Amino acid sequence: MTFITKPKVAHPSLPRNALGCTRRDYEGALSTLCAGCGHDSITAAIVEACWGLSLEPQNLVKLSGIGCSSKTTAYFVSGGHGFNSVHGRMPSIATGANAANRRLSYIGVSGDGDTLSIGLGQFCHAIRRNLDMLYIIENNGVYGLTKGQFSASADVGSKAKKGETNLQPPIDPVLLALDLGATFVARSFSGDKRQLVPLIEAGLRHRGFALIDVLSPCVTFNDHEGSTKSYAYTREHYEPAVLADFVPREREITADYGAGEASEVILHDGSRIVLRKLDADYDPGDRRAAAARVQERMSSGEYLTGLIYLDASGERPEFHQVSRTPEVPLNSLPYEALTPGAKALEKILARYR
Amino acid sequence: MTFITKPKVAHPSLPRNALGCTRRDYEGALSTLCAGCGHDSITAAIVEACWGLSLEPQNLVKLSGIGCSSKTTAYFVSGGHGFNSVHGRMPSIATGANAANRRLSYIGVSGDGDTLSIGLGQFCHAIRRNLDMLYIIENNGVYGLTKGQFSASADVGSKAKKGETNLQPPIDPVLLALDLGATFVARSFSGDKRQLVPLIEAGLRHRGFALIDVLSPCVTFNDHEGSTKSYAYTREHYEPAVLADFVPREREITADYGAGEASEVILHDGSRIVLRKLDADYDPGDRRAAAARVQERMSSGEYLTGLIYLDASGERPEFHQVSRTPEVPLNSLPYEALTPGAKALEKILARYR
Amino acid sequence: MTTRRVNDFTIKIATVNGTGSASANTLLMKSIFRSGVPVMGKNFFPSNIQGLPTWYEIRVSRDGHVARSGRVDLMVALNPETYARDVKEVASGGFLVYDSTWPRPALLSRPDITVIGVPLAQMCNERFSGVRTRILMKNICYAGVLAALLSLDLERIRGLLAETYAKKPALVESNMQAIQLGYDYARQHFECPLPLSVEPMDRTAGHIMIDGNTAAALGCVYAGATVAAWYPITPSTSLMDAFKSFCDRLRVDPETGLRRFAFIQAEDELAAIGMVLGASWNGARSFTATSGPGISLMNEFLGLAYYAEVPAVIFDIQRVGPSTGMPTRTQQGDLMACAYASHGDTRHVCLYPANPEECFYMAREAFDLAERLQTPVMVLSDLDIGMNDWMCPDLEWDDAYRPDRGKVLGLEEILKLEKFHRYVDKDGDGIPWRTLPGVHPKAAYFTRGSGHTQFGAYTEDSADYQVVLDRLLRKWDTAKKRVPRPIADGAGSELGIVSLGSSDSAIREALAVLRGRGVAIDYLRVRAFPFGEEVERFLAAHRLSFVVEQNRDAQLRSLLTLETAVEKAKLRSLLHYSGLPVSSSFIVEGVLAEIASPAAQPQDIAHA
Amino acid sequence: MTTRRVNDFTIKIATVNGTGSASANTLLMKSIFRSGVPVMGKNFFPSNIQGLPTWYEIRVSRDGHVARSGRVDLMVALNPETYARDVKEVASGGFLVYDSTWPRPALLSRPDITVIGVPLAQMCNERFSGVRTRILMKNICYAGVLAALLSLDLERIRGLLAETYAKKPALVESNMQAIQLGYDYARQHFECPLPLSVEPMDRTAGHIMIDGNTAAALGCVYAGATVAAWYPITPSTSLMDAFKSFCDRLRVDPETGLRRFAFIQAEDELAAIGMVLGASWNGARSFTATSGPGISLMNEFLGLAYYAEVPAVIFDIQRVGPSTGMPTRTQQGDLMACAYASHGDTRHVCLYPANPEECFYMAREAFDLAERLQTPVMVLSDLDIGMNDWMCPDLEWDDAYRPDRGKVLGLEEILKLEKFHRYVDKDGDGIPWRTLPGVHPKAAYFTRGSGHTQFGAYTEDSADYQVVLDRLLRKWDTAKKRVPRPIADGAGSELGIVSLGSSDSAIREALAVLRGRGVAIDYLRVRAFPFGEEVERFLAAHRLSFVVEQNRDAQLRSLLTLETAVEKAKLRSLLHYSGLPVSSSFIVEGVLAEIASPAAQPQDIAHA
Ligand SMILES: Cc1ncc(C[n+]2csc(CCOP(=O)(O)OP(=O)(O)O)c2C)c(N)n1
Ligand SMILES: Cc1ncc(C[n+]2csc(CCOP(=O)(O)OP(=O)(O)O)c2C)c(N)n1
Ligand code: SF4
Ligand code: SF4
Ligand SMILES: [Mg+2]
Ligand SMILES: [Mg+2]
Repeated sequence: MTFITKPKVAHPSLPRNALGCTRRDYEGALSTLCAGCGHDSITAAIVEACWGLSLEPQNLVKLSGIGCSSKTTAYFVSGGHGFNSVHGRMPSIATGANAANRRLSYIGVSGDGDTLSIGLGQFCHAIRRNLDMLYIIENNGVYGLTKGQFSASADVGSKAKKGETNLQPPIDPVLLALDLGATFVARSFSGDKRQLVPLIEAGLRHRGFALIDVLSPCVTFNDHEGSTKSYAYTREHYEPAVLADFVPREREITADYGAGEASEVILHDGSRIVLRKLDADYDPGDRRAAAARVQERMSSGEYLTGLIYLDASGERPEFHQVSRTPEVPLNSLPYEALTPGAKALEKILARYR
Repeated sequence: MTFITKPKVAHPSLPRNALGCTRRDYEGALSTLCAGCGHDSITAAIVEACWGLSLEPQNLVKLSGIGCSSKTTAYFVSGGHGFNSVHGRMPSIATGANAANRRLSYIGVSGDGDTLSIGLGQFCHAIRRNLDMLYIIENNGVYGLTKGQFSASADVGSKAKKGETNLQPPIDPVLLALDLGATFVARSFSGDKRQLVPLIEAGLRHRGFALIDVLSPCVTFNDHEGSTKSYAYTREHYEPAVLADFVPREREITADYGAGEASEVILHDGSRIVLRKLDADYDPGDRRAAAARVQERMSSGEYLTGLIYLDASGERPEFHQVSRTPEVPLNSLPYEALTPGAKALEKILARYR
Repeated sequence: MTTRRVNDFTIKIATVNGTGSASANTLLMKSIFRSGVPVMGKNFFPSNIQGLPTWYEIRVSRDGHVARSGRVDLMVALNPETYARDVKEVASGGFLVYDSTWPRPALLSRPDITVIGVPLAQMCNERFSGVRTRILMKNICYAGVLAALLSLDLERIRGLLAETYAKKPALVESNMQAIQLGYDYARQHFECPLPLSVEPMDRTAGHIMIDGNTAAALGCVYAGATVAAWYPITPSTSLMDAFKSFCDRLRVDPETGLRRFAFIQAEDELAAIGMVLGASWNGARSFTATSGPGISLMNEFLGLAYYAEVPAVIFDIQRVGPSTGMPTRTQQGDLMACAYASHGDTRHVCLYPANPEECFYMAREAFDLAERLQTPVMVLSDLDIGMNDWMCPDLEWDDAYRPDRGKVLGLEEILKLEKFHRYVDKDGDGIPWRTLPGVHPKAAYFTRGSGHTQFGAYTEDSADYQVVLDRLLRKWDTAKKRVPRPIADGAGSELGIVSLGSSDSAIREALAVLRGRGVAIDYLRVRAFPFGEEVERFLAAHRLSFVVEQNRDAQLRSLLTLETAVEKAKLRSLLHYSGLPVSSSFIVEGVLAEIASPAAQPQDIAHA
Repeated sequence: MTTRRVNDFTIKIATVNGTGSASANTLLMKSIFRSGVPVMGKNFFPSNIQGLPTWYEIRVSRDGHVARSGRVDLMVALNPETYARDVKEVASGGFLVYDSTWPRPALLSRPDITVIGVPLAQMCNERFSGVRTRILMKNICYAGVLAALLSLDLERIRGLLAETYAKKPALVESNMQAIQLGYDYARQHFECPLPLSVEPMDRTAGHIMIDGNTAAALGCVYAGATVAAWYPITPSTSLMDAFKSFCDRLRVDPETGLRRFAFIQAEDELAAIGMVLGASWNGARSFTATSGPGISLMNEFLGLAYYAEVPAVIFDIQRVGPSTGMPTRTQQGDLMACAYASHGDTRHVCLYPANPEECFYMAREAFDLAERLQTPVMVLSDLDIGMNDWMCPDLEWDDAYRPDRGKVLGLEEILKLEKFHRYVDKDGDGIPWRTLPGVHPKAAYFTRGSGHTQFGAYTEDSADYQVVLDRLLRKWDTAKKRVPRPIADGAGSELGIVSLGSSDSAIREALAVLRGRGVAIDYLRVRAFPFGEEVERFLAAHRLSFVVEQNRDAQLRSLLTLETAVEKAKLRSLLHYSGLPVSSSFIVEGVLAEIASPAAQPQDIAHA
């Protein structure tokens, strides 16, 4: 909601990225969410990541469904086109948009209601297609915009503001994504910008479907005691497994990592993800082990976070590889490359005589 | 499709169940599927199971979506009501029907297209609700009724009749069900009646959501070489893990099992499932281990079959337990039990003055 | 100088949502109601949770007019963001109250109104501590100011607070402190009461203040509905919330804690309507509530229900479309979408309640009709009816009522049958007999949305198919006689107004005004689709009928054009689709403009 | 005795599906076509894969009438299950061919027809081995019988086979053997040819035989569509299959194997339309094809596209509704569902092709219009057009054609702008300018289905909201001038026929018959919604117009009633909704009955 447009006067001392842009250039309209809403922190992290990647604003396409979370696409990168579609159906819009122009970066922002209830089917099928996009779930365990009903990610035993207790097991998007063959699966927390920003950067650069499930407390309807998606609970039961530092191709790795502490994965565009495993046993390249670990932690009420799984091998073809479409975006092919022409029609008709 | 109704003249020598009914009494209209279609074998197994359980035909409610598979509800137990709904949305019909009358048995028959494409969301949510029903997927890897397009269960590399090769990973309903907390998860093959019939019996008696994914070759569009859902492939790459014998409460266990060979699970109604593990290591009571094993076999192209997972503990409440509805079906409560009456209205109105 | 307007004026309060002003507004409205003066409250709130502009309009009307008047006599402007427009809206001679803690020179731009500054924030900051408390108190404090200015009874206000916070008596005290603060300040600094004021009457006895969603929910409880399935969407959510909370109070066995209802939050609207069909098909009274986007998503299932003849009750609490539109604004924009929902030849019974009272009775009616006619029945309410508090006569209930379950064969009847055929028209009224699962194998039938014969068998045969399709039209004719009849007012004029739903209150006020000015005009309020005899007669009897409705595309006029014999030229549209409830003045002006114009001849304008 | 009917009769072939008769039927039909005689073939197949009754009708018409005639002159009855009805259907004096391997006394019940027994099974069992081969051969053998009876050229048939089995010459031989078998038997046992027979003409030059789905797909290829997303549903599937196979042939880079199109099998229709919107929004020409149930599921997204002004092309290949209905039968039952799809005030541009030729041209037109008008355009074909082979003039293409991408600002124009506003009506035609993602940050805008101002910002303000909603009506008026114009035939009669789509061929034949009988009657074929000037004029100029359409609820008549100035009383419905294509005789009889009746006065019957 943009009753007010933010003034964009950049202070000369603000740091600038490779394009000469300040963070301000990646902001959007003023947020109309509740003060303290986790979603606003994620917006800030997206701004930071886009700035950090020196993304050309017009090359970012922002897609969303309906919900408090879905509104946030208006609050960052106002220089990129946004498509705030209908409830739960953003993945199909993303699929079509991506099919038309594979050269842009696609970021989808959704809520747990938008993704796991009404949108569950489309979400799963976008993963199955390995659609090249970053999909962020701003997961608060409730329907914020419609005032606090449980969503399908609400944990068993979690209490609604009105006192009702949820008895149905949650659908976990991370497990689902692992099962369905997603090639980049991460979880984070809106309050942990240090973890979140590099994940967003890496997700944007990953070729294929990148999921980041971000726990994002709803201060109005689900931040009370007894809620497993509250700030307090999340902070405490939050177990980082694999930290990721993202280094764009254009940049050197600058941080010092102790021996054996970090491993490096090179993405298709030459960028690197430096993985730091907090638990030597954990292998973010093993899909089944990752799923097992997620489940194990979950059963003791913990959220495993970080870059949980990554397949940077490129073995699983993304949507355009499956479709065998050319590098030139379909929307830029000249008509001449598309029409068979009048002569060819003659030949075609011969079959129908 | 019932152009022709089958004559039902029972030969006096036909075996009769506890109700005095012959198998004929559990049949339905004549099938109009292709000769040799796997679905017809499943129909036969359902007839056998219902007869074996001495189910009162009118107590079976048959639900389906749209597809060759979904048509089959017309081909068994003509004494039970059937609801052939719309494509992919049978689970919601089942949920409402079950909510209205918990005393009947609900069997849903669906296809891989019906369940895993258009119906994926409803399927997952029915599992999440632990709806008390038996849900059979007649899984052939294609859309039979619309003439052979790949479904979402087609394996990577499987070839369509027209030659196209599928490059997208399949969605496996068994894994999905395990992830989503289903309490009864089985896989079988339409050609293996001995395995299938007791699974259907057990599934009908299980309280909560029972899934049986039945590999069911489509002879017309997906039974050629190179198809992982063909008769030939299925027969060969079919690994029974846990065989189940079903013993209704009313009956004694008669078979002799060698020591340590079989274990017994008692269902809520006193019936028993005798599990025979073909692999001593396998534990059908461990959800995570089951999922791991399914994945492991799948990665070498095998289908693990049998009763893959069972939670008969009743710890996970089924839909009516969550809803805390009475034993008396809602549709049978007398109006007097529902209306607060004129006097109560007076009191209610007081709050609005 | 302003003339005195006792019990006849409109207050508008501009604040920010999520800051507690809602309770102050209700308090004001209810205290007026309790002093026996007819009143209405309308809430214009944003589609977010916190921090955006929100308005509340209270109309005090000794004559019982509960529509928007179209004018504002007293503005309470507490939201700096909307000052500019709020000031503009005050009627000449009116009043404006603002928080004078900060200077607001812009508010002084209207010499023709009286501006009243009260340092709300300052007073509350001095008296209370804590950021949140101060904000909340500031937003209750103005209730005290208004109490003084309008001469509302403080004791009555305290009584209301005591009821609201029965379990938290401390809150009563703190709130009263804030109210007293405002009250005292106003009395010290201004001449109280203003020329606008409230004087006790006794015109609200036998009435309640209730919103339509609550009333509809109550109707569902009394109709014996047991299965409620839905997906949250504004402005229908409160209907389901109310149903659940009534059932929690009235339908739970105190000993076992068991609930004589199932309340299912579905995964989306497709699932919600599917659940309703499943439950209804299986013999439970079942319903859902939704708004426009949900209706769109239910299209496929609605067609199935029509063709397979499954009862269902659907409340559509209309909001502004198209698409997501303005979720917190009102419209009557789904008339066509509901009447003809789904592909192929389909048509659906619709009921059009005009106020909460009718929501209550029509909820019951909807269930009876749905089972009687074996078809979906849609109740088209709207945000204005559903979420605003309306003054209504007490709801009444006759304990002799028993649900009309329609033509359902019981076991005994089934046993007597030779064979059961689901879709045969035994009685000539187009309504076949049905059976329920679990009763007897002989009664089993197969429900399908694919082509079927009257015996329930699958068919692809033209003649068999048409037998069923034609019978459905006979059923439709039966429906015409069974649905709620329209309500007519006036007799014998050559001009008429035809309308439906929430436009009613504005029209009734407009009629009074027009007749007062010598315009003889009749009024027919349509209450259901299909239309019956009386609608035909009214249209035939009037030279020109104004069709008043709240949408852009003249949807009621379209339905009348299609489904009655009326000549199109006899229908003139008055369309209001701003998202705010239509006001009486809009109608008065619209009618006067038309009849005054030289071209007072009927002409065909689809979009006035 | 039968009169000789050279090149003017109808054959109907009753078989069982999945047994190979489809190739025999096509062979027969094509060999007639190749002998220069106008012909039509209509397939009535069941909604299953194998083993159910299926019929094929071949109409041979020297006058070029390609509708169903409504009579059967020669029945080939090969399906015992349907013998009874098949025999009944033969016109008096007609012929019936059956397989005399088994005695069929029932077939002899009609002394007024000639029954011709050929021991097809016996002959094939003797000649061929293998169960499957025998069945297949039996089902080609009757083509030989008919070739003899009707005097078709065997060499032409062999030529056709050679083309079909270019890669499997062995099949040509075996098929020819079977054909020869039938041919020889018939010539030996019966007097050949029958009084019904085919004599070469030259009335098919410059024509092709093609189905509408193939033609539409070709139109999409030529229009430059690059993103096709769909979910399989009969009878739309073959459109997508054809698009894919044309693209596989014509749009794949021979060197790299890269495909200049994306073909996406979506998970359902909601996703399919979502993909189309995403792609169109992003600047690709994109489309989907579906049938009734899919349209119902697309309702929500269609409303979004209307309101957010996103181009899209949707083919609705109509089948029989409501609900799942009869998936393999034809109807024009989605006219209303498409015109007003979605909740709220929405309306959509629809095109109504009458035959495959128009499917081709209208596909192109649809893309141009969708981008020009920035709105969804629905092309309403039907099963009859889409899946049957129609004789059409050769399709033509002008290489000068360039897609009309509508008002899309390019980089240079954007650079010149001070600011970009998405929804401002710069040109007064109601169509705003749009931009594409990835071009320039200044051109970025936010697309939403929620309330928005003309500048693209979110709004809940009445005035801002109405500015956009009102402009959409101006755009609608522009659309009226841009859509394909209707086609009128005849001049000056006081009676008219108004129709659309696939009813055209039957009407044109009916016109000839009626005029032949002295009934002066004009004809207007509507080709698009909204209607323009010419439709208004036609309706105004005729005392009475028969509205011919293939649905129960008079949906075209409804649209005409609502969207033109015509008086309802001037429209009389002729409704055909059996699921079979309307025949010319139905129309002739309908019109004659009406004008002969004493009450030839117009009256309002919604459902004739
Ligand atoms: C078809 C449809 N159904 C329902 C709604 C109402 N609705 C809006 S947002 C929402 C849920 C949002 O929950 P979530 O996605 O978790 O977002 P959050 O607000 O919690 O960030 C619902 C049900 C809608 N807009 N459209
Ligand atoms: C809304 C809708 N979309 C599409 C269809 C067409 N359709 C009928 S069956 C089917 C797929 C069936 O596949 P599956 O469920 O695997 O069943 P099978 O025929 O293979 O047993 C489709 C797409 C339909 N009936 N309804
Ligand atoms: S309601 Fe919850 S999710 Fe929505 S803006 Fe407020 S805090 Fe955030
Ligand atoms: S098409 Fe395939 S699934 Fe359908 S009936 Fe035939 S064999 Fe079975
Ligand atoms: Mg949420
Ligand atoms: Mg299948």
